[in-house]
Amino acid sequence: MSEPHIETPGEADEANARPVDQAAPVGGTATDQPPVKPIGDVLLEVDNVTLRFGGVVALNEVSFSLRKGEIFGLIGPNGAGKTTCFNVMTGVYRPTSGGIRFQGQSIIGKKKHEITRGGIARTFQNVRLFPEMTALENVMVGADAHHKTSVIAALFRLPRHHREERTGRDRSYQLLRFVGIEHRAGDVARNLSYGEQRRLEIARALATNPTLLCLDEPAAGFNPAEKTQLLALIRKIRDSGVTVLLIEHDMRLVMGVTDRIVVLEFGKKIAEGTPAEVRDNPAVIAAYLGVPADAA
Amino acid sequence: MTTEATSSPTPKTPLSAQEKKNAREDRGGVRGWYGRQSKPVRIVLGVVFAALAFLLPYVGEVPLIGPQIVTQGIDWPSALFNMSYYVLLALGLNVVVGFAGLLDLGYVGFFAVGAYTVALLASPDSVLRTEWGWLAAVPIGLTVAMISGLVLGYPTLRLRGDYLAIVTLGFAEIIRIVATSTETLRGDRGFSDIPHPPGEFSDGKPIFGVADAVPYYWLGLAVIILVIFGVRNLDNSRVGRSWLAIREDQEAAEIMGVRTIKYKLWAFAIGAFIGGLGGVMFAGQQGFMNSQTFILQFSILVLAGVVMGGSGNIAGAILGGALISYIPDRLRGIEDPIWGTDLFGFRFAIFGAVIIAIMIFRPQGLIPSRRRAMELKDREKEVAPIE
Amino acid sequence: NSDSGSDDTASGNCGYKLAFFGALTGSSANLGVNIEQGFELAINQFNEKKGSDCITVAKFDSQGEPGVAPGVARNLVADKKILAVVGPPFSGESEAAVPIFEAAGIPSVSPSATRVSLTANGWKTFHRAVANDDAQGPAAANYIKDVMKAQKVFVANDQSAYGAGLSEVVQKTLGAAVVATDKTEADGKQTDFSALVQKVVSSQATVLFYGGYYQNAGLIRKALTSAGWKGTLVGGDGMKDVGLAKAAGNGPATGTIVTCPCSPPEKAGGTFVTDYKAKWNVDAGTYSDVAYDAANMLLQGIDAGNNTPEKLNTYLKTVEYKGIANTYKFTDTGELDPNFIKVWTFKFDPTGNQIADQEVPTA
Amino acid sequence: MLLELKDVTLLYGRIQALHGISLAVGEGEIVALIGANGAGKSTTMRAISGLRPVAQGTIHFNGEDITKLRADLRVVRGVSQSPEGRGIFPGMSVRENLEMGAYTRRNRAEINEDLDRVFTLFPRLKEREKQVGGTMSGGEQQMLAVGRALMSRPKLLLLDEPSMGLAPMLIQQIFDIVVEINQQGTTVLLVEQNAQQALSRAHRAYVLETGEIVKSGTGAELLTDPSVKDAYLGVA
Amino acid sequence: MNFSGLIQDFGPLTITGLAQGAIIALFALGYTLVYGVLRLINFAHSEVFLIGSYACLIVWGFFGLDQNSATPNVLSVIGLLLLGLVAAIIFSGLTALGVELVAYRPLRKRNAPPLAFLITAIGASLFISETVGVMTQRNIKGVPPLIQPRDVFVIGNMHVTNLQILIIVLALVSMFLLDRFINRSRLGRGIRAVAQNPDSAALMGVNKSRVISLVFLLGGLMAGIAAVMYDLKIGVTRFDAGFLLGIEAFTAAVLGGIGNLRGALLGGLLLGLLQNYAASLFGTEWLHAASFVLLVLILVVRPTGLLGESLGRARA
Ligand SMILES: Nc1ncnc2c1ncn2[C@@H]1O[C@H](COP(=O)(O)OP(=O)(O)OP(=O)(O)O)[C@@H](O)[C@H]1O
Ligand SMILES: Nc1ncnc2c1ncn2[C@@H]1O[C@H](COP(=O)(O)OP(=O)(O)OP(=O)(O)O)[C@@H](O)[C@H]1O
Ligand SMILES: [Mg+2]
Ligand SMILES: [Mg+2]
Repeated sequence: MSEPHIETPGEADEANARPVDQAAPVGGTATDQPPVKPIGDVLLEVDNVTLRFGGVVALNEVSFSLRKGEIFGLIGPNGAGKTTCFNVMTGVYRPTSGGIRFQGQSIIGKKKHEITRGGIARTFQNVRLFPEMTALENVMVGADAHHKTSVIAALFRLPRHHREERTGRDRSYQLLRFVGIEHRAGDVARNLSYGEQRRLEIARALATNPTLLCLDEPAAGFNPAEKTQLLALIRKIRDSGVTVLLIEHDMRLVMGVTDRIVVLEFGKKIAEGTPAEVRDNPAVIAAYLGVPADAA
Repeated sequence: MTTEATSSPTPKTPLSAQEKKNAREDRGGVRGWYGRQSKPVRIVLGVVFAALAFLLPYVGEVPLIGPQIVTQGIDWPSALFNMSYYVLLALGLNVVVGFAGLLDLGYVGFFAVGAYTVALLASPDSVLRTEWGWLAAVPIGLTVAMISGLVLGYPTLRLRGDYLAIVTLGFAEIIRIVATSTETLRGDRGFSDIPHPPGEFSDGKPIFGVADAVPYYWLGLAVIILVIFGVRNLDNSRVGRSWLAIREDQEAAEIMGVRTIKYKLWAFAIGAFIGGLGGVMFAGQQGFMNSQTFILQFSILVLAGVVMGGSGNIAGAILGGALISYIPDRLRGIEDPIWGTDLFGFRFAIFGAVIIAIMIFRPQGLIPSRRRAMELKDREKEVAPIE
Repeated sequence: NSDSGSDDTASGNCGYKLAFFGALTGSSANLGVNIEQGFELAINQFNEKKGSDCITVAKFDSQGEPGVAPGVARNLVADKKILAVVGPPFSGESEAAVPIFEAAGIPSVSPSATRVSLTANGWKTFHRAVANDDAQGPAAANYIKDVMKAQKVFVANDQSAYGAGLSEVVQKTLGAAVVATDKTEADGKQTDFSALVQKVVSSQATVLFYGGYYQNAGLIRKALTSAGWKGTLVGGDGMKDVGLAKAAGNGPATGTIVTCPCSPPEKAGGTFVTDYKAKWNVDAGTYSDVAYDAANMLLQGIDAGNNTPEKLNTYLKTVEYKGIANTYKFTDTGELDPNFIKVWTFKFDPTGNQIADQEVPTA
Repeated sequence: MLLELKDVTLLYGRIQALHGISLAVGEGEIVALIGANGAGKSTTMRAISGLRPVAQGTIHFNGEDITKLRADLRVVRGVSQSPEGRGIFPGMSVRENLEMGAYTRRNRAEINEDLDRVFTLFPRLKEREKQVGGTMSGGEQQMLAVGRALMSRPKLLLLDEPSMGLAPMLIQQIFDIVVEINQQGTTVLLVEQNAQQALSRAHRAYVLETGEIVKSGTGAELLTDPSVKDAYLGVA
Repeated sequence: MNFSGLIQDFGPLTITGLAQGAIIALFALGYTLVYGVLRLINFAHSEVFLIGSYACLIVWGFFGLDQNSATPNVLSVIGLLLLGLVAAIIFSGLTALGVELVAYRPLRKRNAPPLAFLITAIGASLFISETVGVMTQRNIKGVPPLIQPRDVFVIGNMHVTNLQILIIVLALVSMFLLDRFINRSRLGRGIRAVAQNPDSAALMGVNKSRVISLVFLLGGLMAGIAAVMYDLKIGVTRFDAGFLLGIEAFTAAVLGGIGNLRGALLGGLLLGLLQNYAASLFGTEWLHAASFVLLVLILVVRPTGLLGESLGRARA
């Protein structure tokens, strides 16, 4: 299928080294930032967050913080609360207690679209595209997040509306190219294969111009070779100046790409550290990895 | 992609133009052909089409076909005017249902609000005793209709599809009952002497009189053309995209930065505005109106028109709206072969059967939107025939 | 004389049309059909005398809806052979349609539109062959007060222009005897009247006056009987229809009183009742007789040489026509001359028929 | 052969997902189906279970042509699928979900017997017997889906990515169970992205690519095949 | 507003409200069942009811009974009632199946979008009710007085009649049986499975088409019972009786949580009561408006109705 459009790890390394201006497709912020800056200031702080659904404690006093420019892993057994964590960060759920600060500002109680405009974008564990819209239109919806014109401008076709439509369309196309599915720009999202849909989700999220991109099991259903390509793509996104938060069960991918990892179990944080630290943590092995991970 | 993609500068504008063109050329049939014409050709075709529409009142003069088209038991220009406000309603409802995906079963409510506001401000029967001219009352009528759209929209924002349907239905019924049962709105007694639109011929006769419906039809047509332009512009913009995204997956849309509340309210407001337009025109032509007009079946009929024509498609909505008004009227004066009575008596039974037939043969509507047509084609083949 | 109607010279005043305008289909069709059949019967009888198709019947179905009426009315006035209109039956559609007849100068005679305000529009061609609500209301009230001697009366209406108008007048005339009031929705919009029935029972009224039409009235009568209420239902001409007994059942309907600004057709002698039954195979309904009279009055005018709408309109201004239900003479505004207004009461008998009871004073 | 597909073509609207594939599964085998995203693995499963109609070709099961048979009747014949995305009934309890698996069967005693068997295979399900399916965690739902498929006492069990979205520890468990079921006499057709695991347990395997079978062989053969290694096993 | 009237008549209003509510609830079940499984508003359900309301009258007509007949003896009444019920149930059920066959199945085969189903349902509804309207000339049809209302017991000014008790008991029993059937029986489980995940249900060996037919049939049966009760209570029927009561039934179904059987019962009873109270308090003309106001208020607070959706709860 789309192999020819995906970088091999070697190519990704090349991309790592590309000059600043070529990062532009992904985010406007990228131009005023060095492309590779693994660890920077604190970007997101999750502070003692608890979330209950009736009797279920999905998150139990979870705290961690993300720094600008890193790839951060969030792992844990099924039902540990990882997706819930995303949902809290993107305003889908309001935490029972605790706070979340993004770039120094609390985002508790903010509307979902405000949070997105503020710079957090995400993908979904179960792909949630707009199935009857074309791939390009899907991405343009994301790009619209930063457009100013609205009903009146559109109604009377004001010049600014035209301008924004044009730039939005071009940028969206570039993003499709960036994730490697520009040949499907005109196809309706539902007709894309699973892997293409996952890529499209990433492109759509990137179109909102995020500072922080949250990926929920992006590699689910990918085979090992495809996972390798994904790994390169994630690196490339980070290199363009976007901080990445990653939920993933595939240890090879997680260990290979993340800078730091937090492990959740039953809604509680049980470990935090570099991939190597986490891998050898007995609590993590007992709760999650089982036998020492063979592939890694 | 890889290196080649990142290193080569992206083609800018040609891309979007090409994209659009591709999309147009994908289609077959008349629309495909139309889409392939160059812009000037398309404009000329559009103007010719509009001109033909303006000449419709005289279609009866055309030999052979003409008499087949015109209605018999009802004045043809009046039937055309009726079609024009049905078309307006269909266009407005299409914004709400077709574009934004908000199932509205009580659309007639906005029509009523527009008409009643004009009646209250302009009729001598009104408690307000303002007796404004029609034209002066129109902006107020439209504003009030739009506000009523927001009033309906706001509390229902959290409701999912079918719940919305019953609530909108309820709203329309409440409006009807209030219109029937309150003194101010005069119920069945209604408002008489609502002024007609202004304007005089050179001989001093009013353009919009009681005897001739042609000017009303032309007025309606002009309004329709304006509305088409407006609605089309919205559809081809981020507004239309946002509506579509909301329709497909509201939460995902919101998480992608779409201000769902804002755009849903806009959809209600725009829909209500257009419905109100229909209402003020109705009041201006009618001269008299009471609560009998605003029955629930009216809303349901308009919805059927929109879906039958092709929900989400402007041309479809126009066709559907025109048909629901035209078919019953056309059945007047035709004898049924069995009982020898006027087929008009059976109009709704026939109409029901026609609706079923159309939907079974064209589930996506008579003129579906490109998107829906594709969707159906795909879905159709997917379903297991071995059921 | 079997000359064809198109041969104008032969029969003098043939080759014209009289139009019926009103609901023939839709939920308000009952009254429309009653009127149309009376109208058509008159023309048929006339044609039998004058030649098989001297005067042609033209039917226009307004569905009784003010929203539909103008288009149909415009269609009517486009037919230049139409000399006059019998209709519209309802007040609402009259408001919408008569201005168009007026503009075209075509006279109209409504057998049943009783809204008081209709004659206040300054129309020159509008006539009604029936007394307006102001006449019938006091009569009904007087009957309740003086004949039935009711101390406690419950007044309700269906919010139709007709029903509300009538019950307002009744209520005003009855004054203190009215113990409670209520309103219902119109015919076909409501079937469950439990709450109204409960109110009537609790009010201990012995008479319920209902301003409305026969279907609702029948349902209410039935529910009242089921609830054990022993009082009498009284209503106006809108309830003077066998439909009331069909809805209520003959038993419960028995004794119900309806007023009508008309005389019993049998009083006039003649064969209308049997002719009607013979032609249409149903009993004459509400206002069939008035429509019959209106048509005959117009036919008499045409026969006298009033063969344009203008002439016919002038003829209507002066005519004094004695029909089967009444004697008709119009005031300048098109109202029935007060001297000729008669209000009778009718009583439902155990077979569902309305038997003429007595004439009641209108003031 | 228990199951035989001959030249099966399948369309999604205008998209052709399967281009005339032929494959066979023998009684008592574990057969694996591997391939990239969108290769048509799940589509093949849907064709076999009858969720999607095939455009051309035939499917034979146990000697009978079931190409045109309704999905629910194939269950009666002995084909049972644990679908992609698990497809549990969110509003039913764990037990009710499992009983749905035995929907076509009448013999109460046998059903109870199989219920016990599933509970022994997945003790976790026994613990959560009364819990509503929709509130179970991903892994538990996966167990439920597999257990439910077993409840119809299938001759042929179709498993579509049973390890998807599972934590590493559970993945091991699921594969062990597949082998165990197979040893108890159920034929298994397994779709897996986790090709390493799948191939090492399968008797035979097919490789799908854009709707066509490009390779087949025993599990061990394919494990060592360099092109398979390259494409599906990642960097060795 | 007439508070004293409401308080004075509270007892009688309650019992008549409950009886009316029971009819609405039975009617509402059809909406809820179909919606629960297919996520469709079966607009034509009102005509399923309509046909039932005529069917029993026609059967009683065979015995020469009309609105003017005398009430027969007790045994005949029981026999006639049963016959009427059977006729109504059969014809309502057949109508429901017919609607499914003509208006839904072809669309389902073509996998049409949801709105298309709504519109064919509207078409079917129009067709049936208008055909009945034309055939009956839109006249009312009276019901034989099979049951002369008689007080069974009296509390204060609340007279509880035999008819009211019959209606309420019959509704509760049908409701209970249906609830048992859906929740306990194997077929019932099949229905719920199709509601929650149609594809998975097929994989379990559930015949989807048959389940869908069954659902329509069940809705039809309930509507048939409701129709007989309605005829007996109101005393007449006409071509648009289904439409009028249908809106109320639909409202009740949504009020309780569409897709939820017990919700339909709750919604129906609540609506019946509320309408009576509101009619007493504000005037009978506000009866329908009150039910819609209540609906809006409840949905604003609880967007999925009082009891939420259950048949297809949390369908993925
Ligand atoms: N809306 C909800 N209502 C009730 N419980 C919920 C809800 N959403 C999540 N939960 C529960 O919260 C817990 C955490 O769920 P979450 O989806 O965050 O897990 P996860 O870590 O993402 O697991 P997986 O790896 O399977 O995706 C689970 O036990 C789940 O059942
Ligand atoms: N419902 C559908 N509508 C249209 N096309 C579809 C649909 N489902 C799958 N396809 C297409 O069919 C092809 C095969 O899909 P299938 O789901 O069988 O792949 P798969 O091998 O199971 O992939 P994955 O590993 O992603 O699950 C893909 O190109 C996909 O885009
Ligand atoms: Mg998760
Ligand atoms: Mg798959």
